[in-house]
Amino acid sequence: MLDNAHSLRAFLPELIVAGTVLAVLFVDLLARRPHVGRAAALTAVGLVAAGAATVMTMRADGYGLFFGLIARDPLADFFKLLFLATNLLVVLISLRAREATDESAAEFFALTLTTTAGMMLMASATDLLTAFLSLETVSIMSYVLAGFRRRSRESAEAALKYVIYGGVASGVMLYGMSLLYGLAGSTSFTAVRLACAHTPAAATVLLAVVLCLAGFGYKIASVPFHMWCPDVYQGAPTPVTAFLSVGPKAAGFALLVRFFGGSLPAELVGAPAPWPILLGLIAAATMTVGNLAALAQTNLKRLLAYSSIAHAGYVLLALCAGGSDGTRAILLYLVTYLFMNLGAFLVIIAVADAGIGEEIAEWRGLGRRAPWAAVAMAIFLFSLTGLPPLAGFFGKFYVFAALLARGGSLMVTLAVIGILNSAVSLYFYARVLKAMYFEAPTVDEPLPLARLHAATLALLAVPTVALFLVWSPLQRFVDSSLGQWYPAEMRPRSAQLDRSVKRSSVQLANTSATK
Amino acid sequence: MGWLRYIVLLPLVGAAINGIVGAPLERRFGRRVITVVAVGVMLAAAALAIAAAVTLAARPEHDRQIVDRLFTMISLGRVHVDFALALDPLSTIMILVITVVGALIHAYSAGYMADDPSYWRYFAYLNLFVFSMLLLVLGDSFLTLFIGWEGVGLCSYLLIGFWYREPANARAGMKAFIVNRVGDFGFLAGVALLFWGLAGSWSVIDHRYYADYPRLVPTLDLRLVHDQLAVAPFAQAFAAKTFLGAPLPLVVALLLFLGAAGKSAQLPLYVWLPDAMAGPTPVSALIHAATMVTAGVYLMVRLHFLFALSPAAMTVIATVGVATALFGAIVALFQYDLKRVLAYSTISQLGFMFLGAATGAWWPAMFHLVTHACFKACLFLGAGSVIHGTHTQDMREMGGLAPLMPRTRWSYLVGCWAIAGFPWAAGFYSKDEILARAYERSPLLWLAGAVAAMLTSFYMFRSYYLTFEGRAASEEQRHAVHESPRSMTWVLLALAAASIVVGPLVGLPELWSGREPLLARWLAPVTAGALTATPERRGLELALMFASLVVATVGWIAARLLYKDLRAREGALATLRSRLGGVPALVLDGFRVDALYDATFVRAFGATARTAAWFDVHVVDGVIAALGALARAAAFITAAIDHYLVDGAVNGVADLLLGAGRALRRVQTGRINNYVLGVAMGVVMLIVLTSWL
Amino acid sequence: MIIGLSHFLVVSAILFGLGLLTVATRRNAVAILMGVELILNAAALNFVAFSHYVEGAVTGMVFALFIIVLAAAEAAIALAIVLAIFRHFHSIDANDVSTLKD
Amino acid sequence: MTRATSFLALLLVFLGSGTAAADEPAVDVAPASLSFDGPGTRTLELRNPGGAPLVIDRVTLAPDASGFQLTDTGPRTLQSGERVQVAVQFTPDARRQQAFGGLQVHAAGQVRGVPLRAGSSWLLTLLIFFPLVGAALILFVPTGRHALTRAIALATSLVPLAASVLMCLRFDRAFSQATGNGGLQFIQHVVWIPSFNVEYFVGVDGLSVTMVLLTALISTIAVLASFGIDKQVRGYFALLLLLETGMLGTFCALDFFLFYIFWELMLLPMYFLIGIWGGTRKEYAAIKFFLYTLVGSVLILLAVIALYYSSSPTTLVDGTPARHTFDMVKLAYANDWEGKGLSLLGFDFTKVVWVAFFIGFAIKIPMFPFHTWLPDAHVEAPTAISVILAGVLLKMGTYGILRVNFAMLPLATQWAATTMAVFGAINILYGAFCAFGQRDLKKLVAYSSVSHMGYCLVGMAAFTRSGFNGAMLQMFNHGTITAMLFLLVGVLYDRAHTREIDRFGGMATQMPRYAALFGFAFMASLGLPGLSGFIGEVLVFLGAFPVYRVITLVAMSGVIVTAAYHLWALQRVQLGRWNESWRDRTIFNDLTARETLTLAPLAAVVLVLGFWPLPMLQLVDNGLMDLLRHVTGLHGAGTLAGLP
Repeated sequence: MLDNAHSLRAFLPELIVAGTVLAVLFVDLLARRPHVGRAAALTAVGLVAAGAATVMTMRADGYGLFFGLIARDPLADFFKLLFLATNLLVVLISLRAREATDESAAEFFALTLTTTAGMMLMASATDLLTAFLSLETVSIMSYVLAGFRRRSRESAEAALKYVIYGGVASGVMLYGMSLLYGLAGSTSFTAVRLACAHTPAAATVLLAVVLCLAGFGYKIASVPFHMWCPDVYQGAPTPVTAFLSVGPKAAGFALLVRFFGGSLPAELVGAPAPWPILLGLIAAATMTVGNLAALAQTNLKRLLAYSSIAHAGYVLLALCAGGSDGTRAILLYLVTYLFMNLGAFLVIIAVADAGIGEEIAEWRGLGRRAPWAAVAMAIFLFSLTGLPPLAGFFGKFYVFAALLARGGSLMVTLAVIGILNSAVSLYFYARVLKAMYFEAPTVDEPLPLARLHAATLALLAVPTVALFLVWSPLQRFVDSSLGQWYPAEMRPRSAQLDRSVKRSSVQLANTSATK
Repeated sequence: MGWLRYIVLLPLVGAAINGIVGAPLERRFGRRVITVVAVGVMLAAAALAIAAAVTLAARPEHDRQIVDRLFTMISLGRVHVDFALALDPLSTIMILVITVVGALIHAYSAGYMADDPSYWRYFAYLNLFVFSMLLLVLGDSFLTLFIGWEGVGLCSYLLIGFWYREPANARAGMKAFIVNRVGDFGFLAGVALLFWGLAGSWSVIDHRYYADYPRLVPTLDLRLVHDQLAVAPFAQAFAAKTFLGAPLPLVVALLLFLGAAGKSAQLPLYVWLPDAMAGPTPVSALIHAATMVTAGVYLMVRLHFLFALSPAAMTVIATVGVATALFGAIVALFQYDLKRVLAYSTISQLGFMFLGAATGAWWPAMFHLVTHACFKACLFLGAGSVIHGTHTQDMREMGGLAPLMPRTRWSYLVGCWAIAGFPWAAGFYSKDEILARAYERSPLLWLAGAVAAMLTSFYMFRSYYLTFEGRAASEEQRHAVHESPRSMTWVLLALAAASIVVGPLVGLPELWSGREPLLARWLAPVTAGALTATPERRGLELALMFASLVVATVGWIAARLLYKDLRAREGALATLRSRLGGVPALVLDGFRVDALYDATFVRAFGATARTAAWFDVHVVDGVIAALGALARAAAFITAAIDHYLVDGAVNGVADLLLGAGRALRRVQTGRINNYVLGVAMGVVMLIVLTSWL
Repeated sequence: MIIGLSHFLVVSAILFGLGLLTVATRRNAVAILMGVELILNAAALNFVAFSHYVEGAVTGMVFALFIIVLAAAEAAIALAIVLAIFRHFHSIDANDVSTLKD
Repeated sequence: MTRATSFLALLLVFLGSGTAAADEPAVDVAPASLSFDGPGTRTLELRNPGGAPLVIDRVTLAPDASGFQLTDTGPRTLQSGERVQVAVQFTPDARRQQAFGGLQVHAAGQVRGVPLRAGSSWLLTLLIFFPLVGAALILFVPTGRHALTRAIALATSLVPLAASVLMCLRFDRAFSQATGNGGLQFIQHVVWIPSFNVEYFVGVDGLSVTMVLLTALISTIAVLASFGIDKQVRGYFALLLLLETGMLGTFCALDFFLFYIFWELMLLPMYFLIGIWGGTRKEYAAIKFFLYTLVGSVLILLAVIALYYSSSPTTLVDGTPARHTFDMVKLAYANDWEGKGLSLLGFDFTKVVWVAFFIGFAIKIPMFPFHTWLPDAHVEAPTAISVILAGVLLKMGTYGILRVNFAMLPLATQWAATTMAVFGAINILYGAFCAFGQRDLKKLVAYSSVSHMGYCLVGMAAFTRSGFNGAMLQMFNHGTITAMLFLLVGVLYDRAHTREIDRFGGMATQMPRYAALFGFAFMASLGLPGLSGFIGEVLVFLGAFPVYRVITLVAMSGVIVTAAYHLWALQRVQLGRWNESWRDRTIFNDLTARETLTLAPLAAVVLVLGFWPLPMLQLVDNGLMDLLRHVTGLHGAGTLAGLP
């Protein structure tokens, strides 16, 4: 637990990002004509520098900063790298996206950078206060980003809905946090964990947790806090939607992992904690609503919005399974989700750049007009469905593996619901493919695809297809990231110890499952 | 003994040559090449068959066995099947009949089909048929036998529907194949049941006692099954087993008989044979008279030891046999189509053979099979040459052909003579032996048989008189018709001669020759075990022989009186009957004798014949047609169920999901207040559900 | 009757309820924002109360300060967005602003 | 610092150069793996790269490393930089050409695995992945050069055919489980994802050897039959070759993860092949096919994971210990599932997993309630794809049941045997009656496939030697016969552009050679003895009769209905008078050379196997006998004495 002065050295990555924000804004003020390329380059440099800083100062064991407000541990580092990568890709995506960068590119990049800083904080929060602050930073930045297109009504409407919904949700979360603070007398996660374990008022704990969940649920757009998602995703500029669907969602999950892993005890006084059931309910609802609503969509961005809700459901499954298996599944799933989701949105941007709208009907015959874009879209969509050998399959495989490893009838029923949902999801992804490949185009002349878009598409499509070649180093890195957070389970893998731990956690899960 | 296979392979080679390169050959070198190949192959096969018979005869009685193993088809521990050919006295007779009669019929068809466009295709099918029939007869295991068995079914389908442009012919072919398939279902079920029974019984008796027995394993090999069932305790064990309550041998025997009935057109699976007349006449001669239809009888004689195990089955088969004989004869009475008369006659004669086999008279059944092959082939070919000349099959349009086609007439007459059972002709001896055996079994059987015999001679001579005697139906027919070419008629004469000579040569009864008939001695080793005790009652035999002679003559005289010069009276009778219905008609009708006949004998005959014919067309055929229609209806219903019910259910689930999707869409009203309300409701719902679960 | 912790909790609960009510019922965008502020203040009140009665230290109060700061920031952004809405829809009535729906 | 290096390792690997991340202080082993061509000894060098002295507890062979011997195993401490030699000796036993094993170096609390390989064969890997090479090549062909694309596709598909024929010739018929390697030959066994115990494990035994040959043969013929495709030719052939890889991979894969990936890999190309090049309702048929099979395969995925997590700990092929395993051979023969007494969702674990697998595979067969996708998929798919769909994909279902349900869960299989037989009989009769009532010729053939696959189910459910062999033979024979049927329907469709049976009539007059082959194929399909269709059926009857007498009788009665609908169709298409409505509009030329080339090999195979099925039986018999002994013998369910 370092004091403020010493913490600064470990806080370097966040500082670099903040510095870049200022630099981008400052350079934009000085320059006579706004030059997108220069702002983007500066942002990219800042991001890479932050990444390098994170890697340099990486340590196997985790330690608290600023008197325990945030923690610098492998889990946080993993998420930081994920966010920096996401931001870098969004910068690449929005270079040619006229709707985002034609008027004020610098502000756009500055806003994304600030959001990334907020997300990095979210991932390392070990205190209710930092959780709230970082969540709010990310939310406020995304409100502005959502409304970035000045001249479009939808963007303004999206921003309004987002700001109101976000405000209410974070207000409710805050109220929940205040109750937790009341119970624990301190805002740090570990204190809350101890207090909840011993307080007899199990009902208030449940109420407080559900209220907090309103805030986290809104961030990852899980049912019942998802109502804002389709409208905002449709209204906001596509690069922003892409960023929202990956960045803040992953940050939300980071916070949830910390909150459910770190701050909530597995055992309440007397009865076992109802968290698996709570999360199970939310997960099942999110998947089912996300998939079913997507079946009837005709607008592509709205369809991908519901698809991202459904994917939040799958990750929630892993959270529900908990333990090292569950968290490993979450981390791996988010990596694969990053590539395929950004890829899908990029195709929309690239095609919009060439004049095609967002309605599925307008995409008819794309297979012939823009073969490479269509092939890329096919790869991303099949990966989102979870078909091997694409990356999405591996993500889902680990989620279901985590569930079945935990065992217990609740987990297995959730696995069955999840597996059937991923089968149903094929239908609406295939509708896009049907339009692209099986239906004849209205006007049959080839579609120009910007070389930058093509390059970025390749950059995203290759990992989606070939991730399994590189899978064991990735998984080894993820396992090492879990080391600090779940010390008991992740000691170096000797068979005997693992089995004993496994047995104990299974008992634990079984008792809690068979409530 | 590797040369046995060539008897079988020669027709296959012939079929292959004609089948594959037949058309170009015919175009370049003309039809002679096709005939040379087809008939040549048959002659070679006949020569080899005779050679085989001779070598077999030269061997001592107990060792009359030539086995030729080509290759192993299946070897899965117990299920070991070799593609092997085995020659023993029984199959020698069959291959002689097939190859010799077959060769003659091939020669005949060369003339008969001379002007047919797809000449090569006909001979390819014919050769293929002979190959399959030989395989059936020589096959050593149930499987090889079954390959031949279905092969002949296929060839009869192809040949019946030879002139497939005419849909009726094609439908007749299909009907034949499907009815055969019903029989084959019986055959397969019988074999499977036998195989299971054998396996079961082996595990029952203790092997120590029979340790030295060669191959103590259930087998599909015919001769091995025979050797195993010869072991008394094993046979009892086998007989003791039951299947769904019924004793196993009975069920196996009846199932195998169902197969035989399908192939040999016994009740109730006979319906395809009359329609099979749609094919060319030589085909009917070869397939539906001489060889294929006798396969059922061959099967029964081959497995006599199995049928002998269940007396109940034997009685059932006997009754079915005699019933078919009677039924065939009755229906044949009133047919006007020459070939259908012969078809029903075949069904009836086959009834006789099954009667013989079922009463334990194995060698008489084979004897009748051989004689029947000769005279029925002769009759069919005679009919063929008549049709070839008059271009019609309806007897009413014939008459007085005797002077115009002398050679056909005499051969046809000899054929009728033989089938009716007059002395010195083949039919008399074989039929008489069967009736004698039947009498021993039960007089009732003999009586039915005798009546059938009488009807046989009646309808045969009726067909003779209608076609050959009396005045010619029309003037221009008198001039147009001329005798068939010599290439066809010498075959007729040969067959006529055979149907006279074969009888006494092979089966002269002991009564006259003092020695056991040649065929009995020849078949003794094969059927040694079966019950063929023939009590020495010389008096009874003579009486029975005289009775069958009387029966034959009565039938002949009746036919002669009625149909000798029918033309003269036919017209008068018809007009009278049509104009007057009441009593004065009797007075006017001066021909008291005819009227008497007409009133009693003929009308009674006519009525039964007509009802039988009607019954046959509407009821039995109707039932089969109904079955077909029922099957198609069932198929249509199942297809509908499949489309609407099963597929519908699945699509129902899909629509349900899509509906839920649309419903969820409407929840997104777009108004912020609803969304925020969602947050509050969500929190409440979560708390309630979590604490409730 | 001395003012105890429960009184504060009751007041903040009422405030929280009212905030939710205003947000759910009012049609005017600015009014909804006021509702949001109400909810935030309820939470801040809770924090201050707990800080005094339960912990005796200042963490709760610091938390309340941060809440006030962020409420201000959020209000600024929200009003700017409402301004933009007015420019496009010429009305700030929540029901008019509902073009994006299914 | 080590976490940083592992991230850098990931980054490097990500950018293309792969290095194994090194953990804390560990022993350094050179070379990384030992492979032997024949008998002999190889030495392994252990080095201590770290600063501190390293204690090596012991160096042992992994438990199931057969055929390898290790001389020196005593504990010793290595000073920093010191190196020591370990000699490993390999003496192959008589029959086994291949031996796999692992060396375990127990040092500093960690176990380091060193794979030992002898005679691992590259044949299967070449066979499976060569079509991918072709597919890649095709993508670079300039547009419009259709002839070149077709040539490449044909050449590419000939290589797996040649390889599979070579494999069948060199397949050791007497090789069974007793002789080692779990009865598998041509094995390639390498660790793929160590952290999740996933291995690249391909091999062939009695069950799959004929299926690989069938797939290679049918694929080549399908490529040949697709020369008529003129729309987006490159995409078509690339997808077709990708499909071939998926099929070959599924039959050869022996690691469940790998098996599942190949199993799903087939769905993608099939969806596009039906969807883009299909008939009028192609979208509906494509998505219906995809959804049906996907629901089935996700059930299989759940069952696979459930099996994985309850499998007992073993070692990977390179000796590293593994808590669970995906290795199908170990799951089948090294795990006593019934003994574990687990429960899932309240029911007996083995039964739930068995049913999940069975439904997944039954959809593929297709079995009665799950079959409605087949007619639509066939009617809308282009001819060549129908050939592959019926020729090979249907066999995946039965193969999966044999390889997974039967091998891994014997007691559950015995529990469900009767139901399987009943469904088999239903399939036979229901399929036959449906076929009888069809007006579309292709749908008729599709339903005939449903009926014929019913025989496989009955044969398998009988647990007798001839029942199993009959089912296996029926799978191969049905593959070749339906391929011919669909090609023939395709020939008719190319000329008449309709499949309505009533529109045809008297085709034999117009196309005699076509009629001859059409008759031949229909006779083979209705099970005429002397042609291969019959052998499978009669073996199933002989095998199944002693066990399920009534069900087999019902199945046998199917023979009549089968004959009826075949002849009825033959009659309405080929025989009778020539349908005048075609008089002026279409010319029906007889079979072209290419069409005859696709049909002739199949006809030859059908004829030869009809009279001489011994070679096929010898290929499969040993593998099936092992499976039979495993299914019936293991738990004393009473060896079904006295039965064929």
